[in-house]
Amino acid sequence: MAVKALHAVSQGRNGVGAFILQCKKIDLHYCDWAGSSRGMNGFIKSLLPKFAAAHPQIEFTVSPRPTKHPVAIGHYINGRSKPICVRNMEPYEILKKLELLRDASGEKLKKVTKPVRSINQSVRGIWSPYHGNGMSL
Amino acid sequence: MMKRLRIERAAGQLLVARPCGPSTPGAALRSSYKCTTSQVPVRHSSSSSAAEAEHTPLYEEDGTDHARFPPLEKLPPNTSALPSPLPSRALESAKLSALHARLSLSPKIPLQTLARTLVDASADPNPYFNNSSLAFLGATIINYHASEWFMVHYPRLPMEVLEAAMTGLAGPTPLDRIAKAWGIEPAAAPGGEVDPGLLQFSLDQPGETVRGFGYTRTVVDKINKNNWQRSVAARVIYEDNLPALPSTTKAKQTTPAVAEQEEQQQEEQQQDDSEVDYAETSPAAPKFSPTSYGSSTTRELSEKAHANFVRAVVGAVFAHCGREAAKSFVKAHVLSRQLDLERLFAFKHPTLELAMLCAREEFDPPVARLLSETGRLSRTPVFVVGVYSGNEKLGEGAGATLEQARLKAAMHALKAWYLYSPGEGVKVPSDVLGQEEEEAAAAGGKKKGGWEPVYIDIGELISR
Amino acid sequence: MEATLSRPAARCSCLLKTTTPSTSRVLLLPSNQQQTRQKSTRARHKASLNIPPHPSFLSNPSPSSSSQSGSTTLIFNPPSSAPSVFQTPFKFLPKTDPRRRATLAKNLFSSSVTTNFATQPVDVSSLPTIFDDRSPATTPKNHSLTKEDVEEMRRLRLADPVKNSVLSLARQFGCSVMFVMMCVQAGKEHRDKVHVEPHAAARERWGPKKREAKEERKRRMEMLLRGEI
Amino acid sequence: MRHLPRLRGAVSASLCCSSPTHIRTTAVAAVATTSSSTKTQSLQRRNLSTSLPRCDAVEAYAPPQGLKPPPQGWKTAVRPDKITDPAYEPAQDGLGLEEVGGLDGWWENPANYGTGRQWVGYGPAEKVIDPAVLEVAVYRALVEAMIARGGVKTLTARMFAVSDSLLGSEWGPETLTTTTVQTKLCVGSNGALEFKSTPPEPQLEQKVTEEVDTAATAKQEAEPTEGANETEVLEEAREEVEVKEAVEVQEEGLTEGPISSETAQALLKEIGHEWKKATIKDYVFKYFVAKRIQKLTGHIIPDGKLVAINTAGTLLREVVRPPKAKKLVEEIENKQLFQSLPNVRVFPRRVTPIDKEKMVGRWKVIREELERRGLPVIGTANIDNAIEKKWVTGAK
Repeated sequence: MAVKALHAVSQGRNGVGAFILQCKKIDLHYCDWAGSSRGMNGFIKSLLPKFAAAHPQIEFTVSPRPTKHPVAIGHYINGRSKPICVRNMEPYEILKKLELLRDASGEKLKKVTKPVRSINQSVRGIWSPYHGNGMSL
Repeated sequence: MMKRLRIERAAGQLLVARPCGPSTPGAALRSSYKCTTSQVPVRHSSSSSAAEAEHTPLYEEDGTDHARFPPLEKLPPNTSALPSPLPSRALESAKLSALHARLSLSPKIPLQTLARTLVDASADPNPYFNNSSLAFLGATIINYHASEWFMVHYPRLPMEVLEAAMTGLAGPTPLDRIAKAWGIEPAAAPGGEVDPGLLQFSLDQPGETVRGFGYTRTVVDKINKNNWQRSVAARVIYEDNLPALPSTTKAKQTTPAVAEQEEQQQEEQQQDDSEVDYAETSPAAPKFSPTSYGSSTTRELSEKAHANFVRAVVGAVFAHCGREAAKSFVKAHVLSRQLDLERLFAFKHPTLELAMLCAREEFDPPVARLLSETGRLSRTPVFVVGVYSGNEKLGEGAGATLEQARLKAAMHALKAWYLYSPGEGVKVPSDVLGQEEEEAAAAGGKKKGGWEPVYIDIGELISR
Repeated sequence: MEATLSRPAARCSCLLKTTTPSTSRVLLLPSNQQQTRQKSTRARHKASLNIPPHPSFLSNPSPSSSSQSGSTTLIFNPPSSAPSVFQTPFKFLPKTDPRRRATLAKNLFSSSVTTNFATQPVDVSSLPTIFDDRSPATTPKNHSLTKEDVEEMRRLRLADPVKNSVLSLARQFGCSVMFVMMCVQAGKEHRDKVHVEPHAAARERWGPKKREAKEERKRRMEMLLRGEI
Repeated sequence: MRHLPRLRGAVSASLCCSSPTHIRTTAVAAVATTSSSTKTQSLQRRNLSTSLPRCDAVEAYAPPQGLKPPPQGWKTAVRPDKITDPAYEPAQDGLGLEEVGGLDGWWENPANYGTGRQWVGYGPAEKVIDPAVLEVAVYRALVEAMIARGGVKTLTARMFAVSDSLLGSEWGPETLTTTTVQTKLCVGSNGALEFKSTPPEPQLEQKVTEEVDTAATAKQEAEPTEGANETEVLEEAREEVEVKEAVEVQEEGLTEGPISSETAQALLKEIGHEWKKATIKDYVFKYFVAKRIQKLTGHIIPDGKLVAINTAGTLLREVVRPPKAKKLVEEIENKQLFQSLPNVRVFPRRVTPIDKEKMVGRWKVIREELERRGLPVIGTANIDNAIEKKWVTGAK
């Protein structure tokens, strides 16, 4: 056999073909007693049903954590998690935080200087000094 | 590689639960689990979830203080002795429901089926509760679509490269990565009390994988016995048609019949035995021990379980939503991934091979010509060499020596030959599969442009 | 050159290589002699960086169309990059391919082609070839060798492998070296004596540097064939 | 200046149930002296204050019924060398010795506090939640209030005379409820509540009279006789028995709790819905009804809401309202907030690490391994945290 094969694994590109939301789970913890959880309790009662219905792809767990501040923890597909303490926040502030958790990719925060990245080959190829119609200056 | 699918029959066969309910409560249980108490939770397969067992008010005893921490889930006693969660628990799992939505699965696919796809054969050997049959179906569909895509879009790919491309796109490793990208979490140890939304596989036992249905060619035994060498094409025909199946053990293998001439016989055979054949993997697999955690064996088992889950999901989509849905699912999740085919080639004598190619195709013999050069006498020269056949440049390469540049140019020309593609818009056979049926249904309607024969190459170069 | 050396990083690199007399001399330069970009020189630099666009963008459309103002023209400006393997050469296209049928192809692939950096199309045959005596393209061909000829070739080779080398047999029978190598095979002793032993003896004499270089070269060749470099 | 005697008085009052008599008298004496020293000031204050002076209150204090002082007196054991009994053998250690006397468990024993300790609420301790029973209770309260207002002239005087006792009684026997409820109420011409048949049945009149009488007599019997604490020990014991009986009588009345849900539903069919439209305007009437409802069901209607209630229907709605959830989980459960959302899971309690292990199936493995090693599955089995440290350092 003249040609031997090398092995490579295909690379996934989220959004090409199918899009998977990176936030897979959000834990909501509250306390029945403490005042810092008042906004969280209100959020769970008033806003969470609508938010959860709008995001069926996120798993929500609501569990009490007595004598602790309320927390919203986002779990991501890359295995990381992002906890946000929401003590003394109003329900709509907590909604903003949950939207932040939903939109996050789970990666560590870093400055994005080039917002578009691609693994596709450039249409015109990589510039080479030995090709093309050069021009004399 | 392209095996003809006859899935209509297979799907019914695969998804069918047992026709009547389990005869005895213990029959559904794994025999190795000895449940001495009379309160044994009865398992029914997902299709008969209506006849759900009455839960006794007793909860499962798990060594914790139930007075202080009442159990979060009211499980019947001895649930953890079950190899996998009860199908009825699938409806309560938030994880499973979120997964269902994340994959944008049709509501036609019930959560019980999705829960079943998450149970690997190594966790639950009972084929009525594990995903082995669905995984087999899904593997067939994935491999079919991947191979048809490659064969139509790159008709000149050599067999070896095609196999490597298939493995790179639809093999266990890419499928494992797909499963991870779906956010699948594995359960630490499988059992009845585990959340049904977790992937359950065991590191203790390898489990069984469905390798084929029904008929087995007699020649296979001979081949295996004499240990004859086989080409890739022969491997595709005589062994499994899934080059990407993770099992590499050379134990007893049953193979499907694929040859066209055998079809009649095969159909007759399949009507006779609807029983599933299992390939026994080697029983001498290393027993899992805490020290072996994270070893290559466990990683391989994990990869296999993840890949089988993805295949089972495809199988489930096919079984519940049909061919078109399964095709678009495979297209969206498997075929949309990027694989650089250019990097799959490794040559031995590219110049020789190119000369033979030109001789076979009756082109002018290839001539290497220097196109440009710089720094011939310096430490870092660069030569740009083109390979010409007649007046046409076949390939081009730049190298530090003339020899290197010539080899690269020849390799470039060969890759350009092998990676010929008729274009993105070309139809694959499954594209017109549905169309033909539609046209047949609406007889007399205007034709929408049927099947155009695709380009088929005469084959790759064979040299010494 | 001086401008580059005046950069801080370059100065650091110079500090590292203080043993070289030339660079140490650079270090001794008084600071007022180092070029720094000032307002006075800015205009000069700006003027030199102000490069006009590529002539292909400025090329006038054909005179007939130029009379009609606002007509569109096609700018052909091939990428200054190595060609991709996914661009199939015209010859490799199968007969049924619509790209082959396009009339454009005829014009593109005439006897004269445009090579890199060439402003005018050049004749292919004028390009220098890289000679390879093993290549069947350059060796004389005799396709009328009979079975007896092949037998004779084998006999000669076995009789005196030193005198009847592959090259001499190819010249004698008027066929390619490749063909001779495919037909005949010298005895094992000869192979060992001519190819293996002297090479092994030579390898024995290699020092560590040479050995490393040879291994490196072999590795590089493997990488090349895998398309990695 | 006033704070001091008050404080001391309060302290002595709280202590008096447990302090011996002679201590109390000294305390009172001390208070008396203190107050006498500042007599002029207290007199000035007396003119301003409506309450009794503190010293008088302390002197007027009487301990509640059946209150027992803690056992008194200390006995000193005979020294071992002075024991003449030849069979006496001194103990070597305290292990086998029996404990005699002491106040162990005395304070915790409720029998030592008498009836004064037992708090009897105005309404039932647990609120009635069943809506059918609540509706019957409201209806009954309305009927009783109508009777009390003068629906039956002869009864009115008696009703108000023994209104205290009526309010003190609860559901009574079931027949009373049945007969009361069978009195039909309807909306009058002016929209007010009226009896359907203007003179209610004489049966009812008789029945209610009887019940009111029995309730009144029971109340009077239950009232404790004065001067119990001054009698001698034997009398005290006898009275204790009496008090207990009285408490039992009261408790029997209490145990005649609300009617069963089935009976209430059967009664509701007879009642109908017409009465709910009737308007209630009279404040006294509303107040009476509210008190009666509180007595029957334990639901307190605040005054602010009572003012706003104008019809029988709104009154009923105010009473028949599910109790406010104490926990968020209960509220979620009651309102079924996440019933249709399969991707939400609500846990009723804190999710412990063991729960998390159970969800991923690791707990059974952990448990098995712990049991195999003979280690406790939960808890530490009184093993110190730093047992390994002890092993390493060799410390005891």
